[in-house]
Amino acid sequence: MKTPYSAFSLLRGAFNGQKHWEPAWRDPEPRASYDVIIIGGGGHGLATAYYLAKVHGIRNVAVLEKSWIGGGNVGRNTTLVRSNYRLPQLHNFFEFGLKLWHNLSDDLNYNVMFSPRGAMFLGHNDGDMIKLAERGDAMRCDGIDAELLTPKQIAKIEPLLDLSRNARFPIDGALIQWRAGTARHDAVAWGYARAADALGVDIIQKCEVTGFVRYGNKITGVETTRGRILAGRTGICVAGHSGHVAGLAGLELPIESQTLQALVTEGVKPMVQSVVMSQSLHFYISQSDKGGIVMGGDPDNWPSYARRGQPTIKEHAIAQAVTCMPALSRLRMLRTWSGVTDMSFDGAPIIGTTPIDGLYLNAGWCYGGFKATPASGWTYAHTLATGKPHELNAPFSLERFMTGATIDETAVGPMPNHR
Amino acid sequence: MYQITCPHCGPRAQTEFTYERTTDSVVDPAADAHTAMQALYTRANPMGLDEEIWRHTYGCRAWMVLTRHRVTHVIEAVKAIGPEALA
Amino acid sequence: MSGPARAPSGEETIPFTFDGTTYHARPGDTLAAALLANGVGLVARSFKYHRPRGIMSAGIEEPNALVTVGKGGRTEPNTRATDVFVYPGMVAMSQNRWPSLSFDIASIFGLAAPALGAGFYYKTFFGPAKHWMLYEGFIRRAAGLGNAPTEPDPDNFSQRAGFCDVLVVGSGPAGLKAALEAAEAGKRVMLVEQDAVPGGSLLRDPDPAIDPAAMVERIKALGGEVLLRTTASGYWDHNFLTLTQRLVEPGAVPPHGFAQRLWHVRAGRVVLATGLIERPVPFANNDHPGVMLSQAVRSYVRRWGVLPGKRVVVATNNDDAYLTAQALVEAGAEVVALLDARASGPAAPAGVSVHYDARPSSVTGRKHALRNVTAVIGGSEQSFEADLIAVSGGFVPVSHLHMQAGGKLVWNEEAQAFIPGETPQMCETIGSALSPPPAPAVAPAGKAKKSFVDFQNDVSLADIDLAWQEGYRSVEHLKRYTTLGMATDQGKTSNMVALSRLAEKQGVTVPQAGLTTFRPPFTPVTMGLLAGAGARNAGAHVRRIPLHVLHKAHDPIWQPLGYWFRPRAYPVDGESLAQAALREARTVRTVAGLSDVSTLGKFEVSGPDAAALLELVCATTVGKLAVGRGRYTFMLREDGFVSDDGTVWRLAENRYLLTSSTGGADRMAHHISYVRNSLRPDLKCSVVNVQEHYAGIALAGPRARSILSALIGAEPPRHMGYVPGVLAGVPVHVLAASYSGERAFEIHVEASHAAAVWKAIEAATRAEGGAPYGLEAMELLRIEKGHVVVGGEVDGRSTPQDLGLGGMLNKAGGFIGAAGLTRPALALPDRNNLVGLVSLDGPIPEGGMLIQRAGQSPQGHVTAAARRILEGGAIALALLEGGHKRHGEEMIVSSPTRGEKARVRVTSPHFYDPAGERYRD
Amino acid sequence: MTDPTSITVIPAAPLHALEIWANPQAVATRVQKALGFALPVMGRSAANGAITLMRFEPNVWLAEGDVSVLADTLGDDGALTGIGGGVVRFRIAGPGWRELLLEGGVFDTSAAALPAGATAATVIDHVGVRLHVESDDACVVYVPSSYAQSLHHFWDAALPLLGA
Repeated sequence: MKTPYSAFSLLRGAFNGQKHWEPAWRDPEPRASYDVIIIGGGGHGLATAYYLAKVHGIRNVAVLEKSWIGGGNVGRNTTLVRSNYRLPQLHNFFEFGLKLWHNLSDDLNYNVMFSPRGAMFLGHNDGDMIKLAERGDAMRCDGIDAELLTPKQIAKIEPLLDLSRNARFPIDGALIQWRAGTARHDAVAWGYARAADALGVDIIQKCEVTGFVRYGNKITGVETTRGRILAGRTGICVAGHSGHVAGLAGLELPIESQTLQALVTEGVKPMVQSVVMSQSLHFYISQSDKGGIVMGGDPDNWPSYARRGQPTIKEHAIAQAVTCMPALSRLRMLRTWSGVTDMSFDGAPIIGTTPIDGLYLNAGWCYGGFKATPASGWTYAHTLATGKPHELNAPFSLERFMTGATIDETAVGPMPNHR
Repeated sequence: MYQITCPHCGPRAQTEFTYERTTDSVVDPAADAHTAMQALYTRANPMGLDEEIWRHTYGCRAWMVLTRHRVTHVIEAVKAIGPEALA
Repeated sequence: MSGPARAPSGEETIPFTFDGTTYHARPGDTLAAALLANGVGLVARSFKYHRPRGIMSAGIEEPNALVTVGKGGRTEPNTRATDVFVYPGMVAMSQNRWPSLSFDIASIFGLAAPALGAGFYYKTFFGPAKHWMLYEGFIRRAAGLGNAPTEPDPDNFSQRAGFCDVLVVGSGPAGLKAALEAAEAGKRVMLVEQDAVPGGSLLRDPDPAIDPAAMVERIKALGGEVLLRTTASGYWDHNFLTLTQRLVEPGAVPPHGFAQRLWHVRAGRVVLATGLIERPVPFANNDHPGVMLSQAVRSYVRRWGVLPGKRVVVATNNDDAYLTAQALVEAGAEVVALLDARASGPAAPAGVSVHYDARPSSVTGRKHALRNVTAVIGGSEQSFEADLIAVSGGFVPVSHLHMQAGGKLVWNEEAQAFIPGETPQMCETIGSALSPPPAPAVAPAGKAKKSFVDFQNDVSLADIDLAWQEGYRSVEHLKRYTTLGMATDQGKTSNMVALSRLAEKQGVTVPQAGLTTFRPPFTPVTMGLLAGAGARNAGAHVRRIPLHVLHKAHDPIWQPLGYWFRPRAYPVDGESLAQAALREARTVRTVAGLSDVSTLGKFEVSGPDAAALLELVCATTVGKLAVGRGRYTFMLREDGFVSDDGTVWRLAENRYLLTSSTGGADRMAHHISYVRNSLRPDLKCSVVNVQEHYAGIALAGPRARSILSALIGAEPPRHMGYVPGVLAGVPVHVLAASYSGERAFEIHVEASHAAAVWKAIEAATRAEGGAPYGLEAMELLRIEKGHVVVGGEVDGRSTPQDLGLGGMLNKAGGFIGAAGLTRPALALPDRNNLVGLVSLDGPIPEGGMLIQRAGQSPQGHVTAAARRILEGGAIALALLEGGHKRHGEEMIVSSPTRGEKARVRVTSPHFYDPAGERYRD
Repeated sequence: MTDPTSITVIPAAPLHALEIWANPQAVATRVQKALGFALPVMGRSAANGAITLMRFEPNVWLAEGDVSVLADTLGDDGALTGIGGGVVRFRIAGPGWRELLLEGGVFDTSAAALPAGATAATVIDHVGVRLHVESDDACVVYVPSSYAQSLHHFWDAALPLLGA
């Protein structure tokens, strides 16, 4: 057993130079076969492995990661966690996840620093406010917390927002979800990895899948840069690169890969308490524990796998944020990063079976994958363990696009670049 | 920010352009329903070259097809596709 | 250091303050130079342990000396003292300390350091998330550096496009030469330099054969652009670079109102002459004030005439530091020892004792300077009394822009450094960045725990070792686990030191251990600068309607609609919005009203194939319209859902006018262009967006016909008819279409002539007892009539059948969206259908959920709520599961967020004149 | 001191979009006959005393002035559509006009890229605009009416910056 993490153990380390800590996860050689192979050592893949082992008792599991774990979108996002969606399929799914978030640190014995500091959508006119009320009412009727705020109430939480009436986009109110917040993104990947590893899951880094082993219409394993590995069931879990990996199995998906950029400023003393998002403007900001203002905006809405964004897209998001919070003006952008996102054709994820036996798909997270990590892992583990979707991910099937049962939160239709 | 060589205006900043979709997702209005939905809801989405429809929206407003690499962002070819291309 | 570190020259004419004390600087001083000159060695506190920190470098790589500069809305926290030039009245403050810089309570964190190693926070603070938030509150207050300003920024920021054949980054000897050669070859040249004066390394090591100022003049004379105080901070695709230019120093008041400029430059070729950054040396307490980089010491001595120490130890693994020893000696300092880690070195300055195989192992210090340096020489320790140690651990080429451009790095074993290699862009690196001086790897001699690598984030060699021990072995894991390289200097001085340690741990070479990537920006960039003019308007200009001034005279309540602002209501006599809207709507129902509908999408489609194009875009028939007739129409997306609606009119044999919603106008323009040019380039037609060409005025009400008849001197068209006419002497299109449910007309007129037409109609309408009405009244009218609106009932998730429009679909098909509409889920009986709601008690909360009983998951929602205009009583439009078949059912509208509720009966959505008798002929 | 750079709103003039969808050669010949000058190529303008044609699009010319002579030249091969009500024309004149148009822009306004007689459509501070270089000393900018006032403010604020 690994040394459990605790304050006591840390103190003990103060006297031994912290020499008693083992590696957080092993570095095993791949075996010839597993019950389940998960392609992709990101947050979702590691969470899936953890819940397979913990909930379903399936421990003969490998997570194959082409590079280093947590290096994909779980390590390059803006760390927001919330369940404040309008459509029931989405808010029910994310709410299930939010409940898992609230105890995740204890469950994993790894502090993922989930901090329910509240996430608010600003409304800038009466029309926005009605839409926010509609969203909040839909959530509340389904038992999810949501509260409308007046500008005065907003001022108490975020005094640096421009709440003047003559602002270009005056702030008329907000819908806040108090139980939403932020978490430490890397810790989520590492915490799941450490916990899954402790349950016997093999986490195999620097192992890139280059093809599938196929018998008729069944996938029975994968070809990798470290050799052939067979599996009873194989789950793709590589959001951002789903089109590419599914393509190796001959699947074409309702997905286009786009770049989503984010940035953080130099650290300053606390100035933003919650997560602030805007309904009409497209930015979101929060402040990290180190003091940096973390923000993002719209994706670069054309296809790319490059993890390299365009400056003017970022500048536009910054203009929107500075307009709403003028005190950001003299802060400095310190670091930028980009993720490759799976833009699905209704904006909702895909978790479920595929037309190919033995092959499962977890994809299409658009820019909302981080917050979904526990729920995605939980439901995908259920699907991989039982061969059938969990009731929460049943609506998110791959077939829905052809049948028309799309889950279109933003209601702009099939073109991700119009979203 | 890319530099896109518009077939009509020459090299221009990407800001003037909008991306529409890939050529493999063009829905022929005359196609049967199944073919049309297949076109609309699947993309090759390769980690390499693909053909994309762009428009010089804030320039000459014309439409064109870019052959562009999804990783290097190199634009290998641009060709006009509007009525002017039929002339 | 005690007392001033440079002899007064009479030039100390620039007063500035640091932590409230007034000092004087010389022209050309950086804040760091001026502080050192004034004997201020303690400048800052570190991020985590609040350790005392001084000035380590003389450039942008400075990890320690961060201060807050400026006042009010111009306050710039985290400004590097080495990268701000003193100006008269400059106000600088230290940060991240309380109550004062010299006595900082939080420095007790240093005592707890043994328990607070890398990633300690992942291992503790368990319990529910709320508990973590409590601990987190303390951490957040202790973290952060400076304070953000709380006042708005009074200054503007410019953004400007730049174009050149050759962009040279860096004005050291190599950059100057490259820029001048390109300019002489007739190229369009831009030369950028982050310093305030050109010269780069020449400012530290002058070369009598090179005169930077003269070269700059020559480049300018040849038409070149030379930008000082300008940093190439981002290198993007297709040779696009972002440059950040300081028009005034941080915190200073700009004479023209602009503090900085962001250049968006497209360069034919980029020449990177970005030079080297010196590597610090890890040893115990190597973060103390009085530990400085060797070249920085030389810069202060030579460029600024400042002697940062009087008794100096020089520690090096290369030849360059011998020049520092020389400079120190020349300036009158005593070099008590030159510690060379190698077995031999070049000739040392006279009187300086050189120790080979010598490495510093620890220092002790006072607040502003050192006291003592201990070194391991050969196998034994030796101490030196010294107030300064100048260290050089070798050099790191500045390859950030090269890497941002997608370039590769090549390992240079001799210099223990990565050197720019191939690049996919039109870009090359020249100068010293290509040939750093040889500097062998040296094993650190001091205790790992106090040997800092990332100074600002307090990451020591021991932290790197712990991360390794715990399995965070990829360089990215290491970086993220320890926070190494994540501070405001982005690891400029720490990266290579850490990488060497990682390689040593792994037992591999440095290039095998890996390398993290550099992403923009090279140095931090002011957010207001990135926002540019958009800081004031979110990058979204207000769009003005053509009759803005006329409406403004009525002092209406304005309503934003996209970027437009339209009158929402015209209150009189202190009316509220609701009162005004109800009065206006009643006026329309009983007399007549006029309203501005200029923002509607409008397209003129002409040519022999105009109808064919419109029958693709519209889901209704179009081609059957006679000249002078129009019809309601709607458009689908390719997936079969309704995207927009409007009217289409046949103005002439081969000319149509199509209108669409305001909110969807830009989207519709793009869509029609796609259909016409990309899908059907063969069609013989022209589509012109005339949204702004025509102002539109709606005239509605029982008296609308007679009012208009008098104004145009002719019989207005019957319902859904079109006639051209002349009104107030201006040619107009008169369309008979009713949105309100009354007899109504739209008058479209060239926008530049619209004022006369509006005035004439308003006068005639008022004469009849009518009045202008705004969007709110329009909303009341259309809800009562049961007309759908884009963004309301047309929510992007509804089919024509859902909205009761199925009967109007073009039976022949062939329109965009016909295929999508055939999918099974679009025909399910339990889809959300448009219904009306009549309240059985109070007002119906708009946006509220439709449920049958409390605790039930919603079955629908209210899209728009209103009241019967003449009769009173709350009504609403809603989308309800299977709603077409549920008329008569009683339900509850619940809005928990507003604490509102209403009992309602489901009805047809057409509350008013369902047969259309009020406007049909 | 040189003359300052100035920004002036020019009174509205008739503006039409002239689009040709078929038989471009034949139409071009007919138009040339009617106007006395050839249809300008992409990026250029041509004029007589009564009308200026500017080409911003492959199949569409912006016609400024009296288009009555063109009506009979198009037949079923093209059409004229009025658009003048939606456009405000600014004349930016003086030594700094090229520099001013780089503010918030993405297009190279140097004399080499945009000589007298040239036309170009581009974006300035998020607004789609069309440029027509009248002479080395002045450029006319065609701005959508709804954005005209905002862009005017933007330029006014940037004027003191010229040369800085």
